[in-house]
Amino acid sequence: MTATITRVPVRGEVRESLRDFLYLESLALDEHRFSDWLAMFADDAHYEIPVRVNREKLAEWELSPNGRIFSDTKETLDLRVRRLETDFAWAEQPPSRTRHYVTNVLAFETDLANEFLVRSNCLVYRSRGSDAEATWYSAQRRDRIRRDGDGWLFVHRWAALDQAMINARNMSIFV
Amino acid sequence: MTATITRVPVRGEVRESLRDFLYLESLALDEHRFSDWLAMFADDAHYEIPVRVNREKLAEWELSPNGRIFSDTKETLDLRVRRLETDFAWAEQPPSRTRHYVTNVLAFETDLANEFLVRSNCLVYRSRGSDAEATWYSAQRRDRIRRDGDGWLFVHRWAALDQAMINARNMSIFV
Amino acid sequence: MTATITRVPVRGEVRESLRDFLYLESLALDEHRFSDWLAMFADDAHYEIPVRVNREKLAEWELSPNGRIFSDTKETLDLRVRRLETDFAWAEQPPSRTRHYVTNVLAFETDLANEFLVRSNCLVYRSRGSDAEATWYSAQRRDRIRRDGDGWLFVHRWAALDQAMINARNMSIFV
Amino acid sequence: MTQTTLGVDALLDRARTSIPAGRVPIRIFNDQEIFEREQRNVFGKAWCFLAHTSEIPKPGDYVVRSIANNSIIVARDEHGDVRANLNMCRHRGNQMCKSEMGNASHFRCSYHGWVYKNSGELVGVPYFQEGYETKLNRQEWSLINVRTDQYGGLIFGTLDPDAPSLEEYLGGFQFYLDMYLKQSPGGSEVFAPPEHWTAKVNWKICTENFTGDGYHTAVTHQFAVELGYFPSSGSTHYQGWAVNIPGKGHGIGLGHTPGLAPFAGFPDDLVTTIGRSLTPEQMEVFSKTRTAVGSVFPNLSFLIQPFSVKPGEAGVRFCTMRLWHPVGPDQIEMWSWCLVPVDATDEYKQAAYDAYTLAFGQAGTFEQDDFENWTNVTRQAGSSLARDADFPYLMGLDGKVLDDWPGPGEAVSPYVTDRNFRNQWATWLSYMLDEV
Amino acid sequence: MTQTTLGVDALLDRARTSIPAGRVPIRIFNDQEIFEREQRNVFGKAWCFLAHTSEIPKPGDYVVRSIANNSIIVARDEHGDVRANLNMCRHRGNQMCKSEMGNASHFRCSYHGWVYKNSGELVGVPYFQEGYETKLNRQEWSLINVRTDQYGGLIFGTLDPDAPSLEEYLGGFQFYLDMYLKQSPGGSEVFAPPEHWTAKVNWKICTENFTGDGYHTAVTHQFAVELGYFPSSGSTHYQGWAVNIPGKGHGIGLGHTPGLAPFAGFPDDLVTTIGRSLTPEQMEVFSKTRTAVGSVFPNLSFLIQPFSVKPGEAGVRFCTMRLWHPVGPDQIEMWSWCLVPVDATDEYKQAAYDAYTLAFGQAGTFEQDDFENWTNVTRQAGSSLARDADFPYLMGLDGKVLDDWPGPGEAVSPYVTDRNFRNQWATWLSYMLDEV
Amino acid sequence: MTQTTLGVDALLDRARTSIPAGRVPIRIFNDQEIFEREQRNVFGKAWCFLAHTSEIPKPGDYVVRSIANNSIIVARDEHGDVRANLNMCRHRGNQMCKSEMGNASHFRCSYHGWVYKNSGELVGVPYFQEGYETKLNRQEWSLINVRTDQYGGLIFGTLDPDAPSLEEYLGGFQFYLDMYLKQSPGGSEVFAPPEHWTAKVNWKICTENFTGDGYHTAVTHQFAVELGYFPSSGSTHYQGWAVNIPGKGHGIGLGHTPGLAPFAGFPDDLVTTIGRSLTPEQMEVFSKTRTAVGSVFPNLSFLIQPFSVKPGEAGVRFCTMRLWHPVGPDQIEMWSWCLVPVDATDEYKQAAYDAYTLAFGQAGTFEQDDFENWTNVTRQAGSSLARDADFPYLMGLDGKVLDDWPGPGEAVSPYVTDRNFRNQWATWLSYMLDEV
Ligand code: FES
Ligand code: FES
Ligand code: FES
Ligand SMILES: [Fe+3]
Ligand SMILES: [Fe+3]
Ligand SMILES: [Fe+3]
Repeated sequence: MTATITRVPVRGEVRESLRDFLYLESLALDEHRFSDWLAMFADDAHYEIPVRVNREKLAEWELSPNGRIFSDTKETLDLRVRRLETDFAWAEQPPSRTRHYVTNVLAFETDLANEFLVRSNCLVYRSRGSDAEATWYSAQRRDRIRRDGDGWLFVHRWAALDQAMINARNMSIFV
Repeated sequence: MTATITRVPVRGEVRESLRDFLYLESLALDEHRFSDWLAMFADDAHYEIPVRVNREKLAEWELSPNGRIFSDTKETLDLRVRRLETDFAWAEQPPSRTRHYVTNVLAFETDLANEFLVRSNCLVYRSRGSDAEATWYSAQRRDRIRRDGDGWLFVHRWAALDQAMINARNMSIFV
Repeated sequence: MTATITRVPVRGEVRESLRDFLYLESLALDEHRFSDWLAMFADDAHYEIPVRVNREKLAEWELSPNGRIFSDTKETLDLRVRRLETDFAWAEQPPSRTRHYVTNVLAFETDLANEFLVRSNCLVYRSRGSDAEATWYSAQRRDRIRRDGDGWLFVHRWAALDQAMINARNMSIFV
Repeated sequence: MTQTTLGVDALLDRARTSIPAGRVPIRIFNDQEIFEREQRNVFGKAWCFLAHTSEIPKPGDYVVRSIANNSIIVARDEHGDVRANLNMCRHRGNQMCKSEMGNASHFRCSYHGWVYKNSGELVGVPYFQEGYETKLNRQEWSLINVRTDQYGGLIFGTLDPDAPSLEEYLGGFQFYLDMYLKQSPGGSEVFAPPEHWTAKVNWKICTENFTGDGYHTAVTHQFAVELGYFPSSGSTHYQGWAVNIPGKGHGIGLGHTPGLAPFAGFPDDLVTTIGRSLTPEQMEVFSKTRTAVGSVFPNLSFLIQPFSVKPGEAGVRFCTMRLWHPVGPDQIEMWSWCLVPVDATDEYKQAAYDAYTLAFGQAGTFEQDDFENWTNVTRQAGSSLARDADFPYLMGLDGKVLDDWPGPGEAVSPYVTDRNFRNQWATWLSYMLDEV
Repeated sequence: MTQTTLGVDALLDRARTSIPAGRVPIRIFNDQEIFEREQRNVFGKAWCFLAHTSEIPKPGDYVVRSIANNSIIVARDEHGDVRANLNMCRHRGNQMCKSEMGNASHFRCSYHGWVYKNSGELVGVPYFQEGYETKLNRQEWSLINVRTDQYGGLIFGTLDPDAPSLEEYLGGFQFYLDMYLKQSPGGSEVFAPPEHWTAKVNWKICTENFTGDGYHTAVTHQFAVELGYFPSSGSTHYQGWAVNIPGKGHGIGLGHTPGLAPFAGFPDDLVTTIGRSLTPEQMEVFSKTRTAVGSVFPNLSFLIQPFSVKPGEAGVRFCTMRLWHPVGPDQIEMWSWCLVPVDATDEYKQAAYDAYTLAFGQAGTFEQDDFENWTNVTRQAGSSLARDADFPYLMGLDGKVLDDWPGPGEAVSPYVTDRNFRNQWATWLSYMLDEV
Repeated sequence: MTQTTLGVDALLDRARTSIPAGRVPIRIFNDQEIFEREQRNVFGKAWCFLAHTSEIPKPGDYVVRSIANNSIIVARDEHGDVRANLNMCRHRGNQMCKSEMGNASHFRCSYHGWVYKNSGELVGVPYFQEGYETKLNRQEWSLINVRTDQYGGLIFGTLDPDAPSLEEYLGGFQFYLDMYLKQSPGGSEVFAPPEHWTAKVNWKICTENFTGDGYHTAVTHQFAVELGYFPSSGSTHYQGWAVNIPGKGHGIGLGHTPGLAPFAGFPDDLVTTIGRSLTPEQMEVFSKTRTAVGSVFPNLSFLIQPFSVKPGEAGVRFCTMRLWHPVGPDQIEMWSWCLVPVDATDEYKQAAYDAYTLAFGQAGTFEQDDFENWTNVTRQAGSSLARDADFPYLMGLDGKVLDDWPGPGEAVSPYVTDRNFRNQWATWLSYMLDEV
């Protein structure tokens, strides 16, 4: 990871288009258009959020090598989306009001000409029901995004939450 | 609204200029230059924030069709700005320290060649006096922005707050 | 400061490159690569955060003319970085998980052809240990950035926190 | 000033004599013990506002409201009757309604699936045979009912089954409520769903202010004086009447501007027809009232007044209804509605609502300053140095009740007086001391 | 419903008779006083779960866990023994370990530099000569020790030095725990570090649910019924057994699906070898169990069941262990582990973990709905209108204990019953009344 | 360790004998009841720091500060006198000053417009005629006054009208305070407005640390040892003196580095003139002091010491003054000032301030680590397992008071000792027991 600072980010049109892809993804999520969102993933896509463990500075890892909050294929993402589309996904009744604040978007070339590594920060605001207090998720994301005709597809969404103790009753939303 | 994902966002110079217009607007607000801010609105502009009601998933609406927190014309915005410029706008004494974090800016063409629909997420941080706790407003915005010579003017600012129970003693600031 | 609104921001490639410089800076900080971060500062650089005092609307100043939370030269920044690299910087043991959300980046020309004034909003999310509650720092930044070959160097980082009563046990991180 | 602090009992006991003498303990405006006793003694016994009938016009319509810390479903059942029930499943306590409003004939619990009619009756229990061997007495496990009653479209509830009737409780204040509730022969209606927000404010400060605090207007809302948005001036502003219902706590301030047209701000057709549903005595009082700002004890308030964006013009007459719902000694959830005349045109209703949002409502230019002051009052009232001290409620201590006042209750003039508040806090005290 | 509210003592006293009769006070699920007494009487005396031995396999390994509001270092010392100590420096109280896990032979305090062995012994004091004139008795100032004991890889601790042995405490529930702890002849192990998160939930609601609440499954997790992800249907779902250890509070629900293969979801080689470390009686019970959901009093729970992403397929058998750690009357810190069979292939372990994350864990599709309901239950249980009322625990009140049940404790059929819960809250009550 | 916990009274009673014997109850460092009693008994009676005179040099200048939970306006009135008043309008409790500092001859309330002089006197009441019929006794309703006194530029206030004089209260500690307050013949002054921030820390931990905790320096600030920023080494660091005023709670640690130049870090002209305003006894003590870290009971602390960015160089001598203002059992609002010699050059003052910000202040490299430890201490001190246990304050228990010490109070050597702290907590105890 530490190599990225020496790599020159991709700029211009490609980056703008990749960034818009992230913005359009956020819109789909924040407008609860989960099927539209799912369609932005390649069939071989992987969606993962590692478990974070509170470790001291020199520990080998803080993001668990094998622990996952999410470890989804397109098949299991599809299960989640179909679940949300039933009338019985109580965790989202009433639906969360989410807002994905996507910033610091940097794109890098990869070893594949048609795939880019896109890094971003994503702050999610989530409000439920009549609660006066909102829930926040702060995450760094490293996505692998593949060119698909005029558009793009997620091949890999990797997001790491910035907390070891997640301050939310559940993760019924997507980061 | 759900149609927007299939529409191709406006890119390049026009979008960059529109985004800067939003950034300069934020600067005016955060620096308490309310007259400068007002000058960014067209004479026929409308500024509105609907009332949000906590509803279940399949409800017809969650943003009230007729309830409004703000429903301002340029005339009433002018009243608000003149009020803030008196020495008696106690709600802003001492003035709020606001910071508008504007992200996810997407521009779309409209039926008018010189007007664009600009969508953005806006997270407002607000600190008052010596309070250790800040107030947050999370909002989605859909603005209609009109070309005006080299610059731009707001024709319509539409912002929806992401809470049904607003966690703030008042709305003496602008989103 | 109030003059900036009438100045036309720098756009296109230069601004994109300046913005990426800020993003790469954030990455260095959030990945705890403090030496990399230090290398982004010119030898004559100054890093400062003024003390904010809760004042009424018409007060001459709210940011103290002489009070500083940080007032660092490259030499003292270097001391801070070397400190963080010891095993005894308890304030960062375990290390803060920071995320710098950089938005509203506007660049302006200065009287020097190779230096730009770059304004940005920076929201810092900071999570420690197993705390369920995160700490937030909201700041406006006005940086002076100098061209350095293909890259850039900070000549002046000026950041003002938006609180008079800082809600955090310490400032062992950088904004 | 010593640091020994009176216990709550002693403090309240001292207040028996001090309140009528014009001294109210500062501490009651921000104190945890006071809050807890209020929740039990005041909000556990008084008639508390729940909803306006125009919010649930059709069978199945419901809204979810609160009394004390109880979430309450207020529904119109299949017979058209209004029913109020605790929003808690009797089986294991799940929340039944998760939204603020909707329409449903039945509520089904998302935990184990018990089903209730919107009237609260338990009608469906899964595995009634296999699990309960049909032995559960379903009648016994209906939703916990809350007693309700109505006046003029206002639905009130009380947690006290032994409370006196709403009519007795209002004790004549209905006369004045009609100013808000009968804005047209067809009555008044809610224009839009209420806004709500939280504020670090003690509810009593708000209620008091809306029980006729004409004293604050020209200072708190000085911007409006400055910019010319007031239909009264500093020199006439204190004019008018303050009326309260002794022993009941309700009170109203009636601001009067000499020379202002009756019902200024209402459209002509309303002005000519409004009397149809009012008594001559009401007409006499209402027609000389510019601003009417009053409260039903404990925490429901109203304001009606003309407002114009163009200084000097009559503008429109808008009306707000608000509930200062306490959730802590220094915190409320604020509910704010706009009431409009049923018989007015859509354009007029919209104009009245627009005036309301500009002046009151969370972004209202008047509301903002009130909440700023109240937040500050609440914080300071918790000061340990002020815990044994009083605020002066001395205005109008020797004021004479008007003999010839056409309405119920006791009226005095001028409008600017502490009289309504002394009655309000004396009433509050009788609740706190369990002497109602 | 009057507003007089029972004191906690009276409430608990009333519960002595009401709980066995099937009525549990609502208030115990959200009340500050109840919480405080629980912290002292329940969590100060019971055996509380700390860690699984597979989390600290090597000397020096440690994890940091909690009992009540105490942070506790659970370490494997240089002799390979497990030691638990309060994570507080004895000198001025600094936190010793600042991470959740690691490996260290010694802990050095970052305030004044005292050094302890990982077993808790104080071995280093700066300026021992210059400051203490060598007079400090180092033995006296070791870390505060916490008594531990183990069963089947589970490390428990108790704050009560006089507590009965863990074996007596479990009282036969070991028989059922083996379903989770002996998933293979080599036992079970933790697959990855636990997730943890906070939720506004009362811990008792969670424990109860995981002590065999088969009643909620088809409703709370109705999405799975809808999408075909359940290996049982509504019509068979109540089938199975509920078993508890009287007077100990432990209980388990054993869901049974007629015709389902024994140990469905386990790979064939596990199914053929699993009996090696189990008794014939265990095999009899385990082989007919589809789902086993049980709890060790007070707050450790387990679930094992088959799950497949493809409706109709056998899928994998996953197992979760969870700790509902109370931090307030309406708040827990949730810890969730996945236990896998030691002897299974890496592929199988990964598949079991993936099924776990999809179903349970913070983003689990089942977990999500449980926590939503529990959050809502907790909030509503605090309603003042419900403070003197009870929830019905009437299911299976006349149920007959099975004579021929091969395991310890009392077993009834069907699975859907309140019997386990009545035992659970009666046990809880005996702790609260200091009568254990 | 049983779970029975001593009541606060019993705990404090036990401490009468345990504190002098070197054992301080852990629980006093994080306990709600202790906090509440402190607010009343300690902060309600002691002399508490408000401001430095150089912060309000001109008539009309004011700052807003706190004692306990009272916001206090400290103003210089038109006669040049310092006046302190509760920042609460006497009419309905609004906050008068909404900023931390400013200049005003009068304060006007934003609620109903009452006007006070900056000395607190009520001078303007709207509608005095129309509303109050001129009957309000304005003298009676001035702002609530707070008694103040000064020493060396420090303005203190007390909420207790019967408190002894400040001179008696300080009891000789003035001798040592001069090290901070008389950095030049013209005295010392505040360089810039104070930083303030909140931290989850118990105030007593901070005060104790700044009453001469030389024991922590080389460990907590080990980075500085590592990087060479210390003008002392581990082997000499314990050298120096600890002095306290028995029964008053004030104490100071004087670190001594053999061979270091007197007043190292001060510019030469200051070193040569500083004696002019000091006594020979003070010169004797001050000139051999490298670091002086001391506290005025209860919560005002100071530190002066040389610091250089370049290891080995003398650098500058900077001085910080700090107030650990408690707002909860585990929370403070921190105020931190930098004091500089009035007679120094602007360059020197700036250099001293820069050293201060680099070392102390919220981003200070030393400050950071202190607060980290203190936050952790505070959290752990709330552990239920530690509630009946003590911390050892055994260092220097048999230490002999120096006969030939030139200053007031009792002095011992070495610097590293718990003696100052035992006196501090014994004094605290006498306040808590109302025996001052
Ligand atoms: S909680 Fe409603 S059915 Fe069980
Ligand atoms: S607190 Fe641990 S050594 Fe002092
Ligand atoms: S509160 Fe200050 S004048 Fe009324
Ligand atoms: Fe007002
Ligand atoms: Fe479940
Ligand atoms: Fe220190």
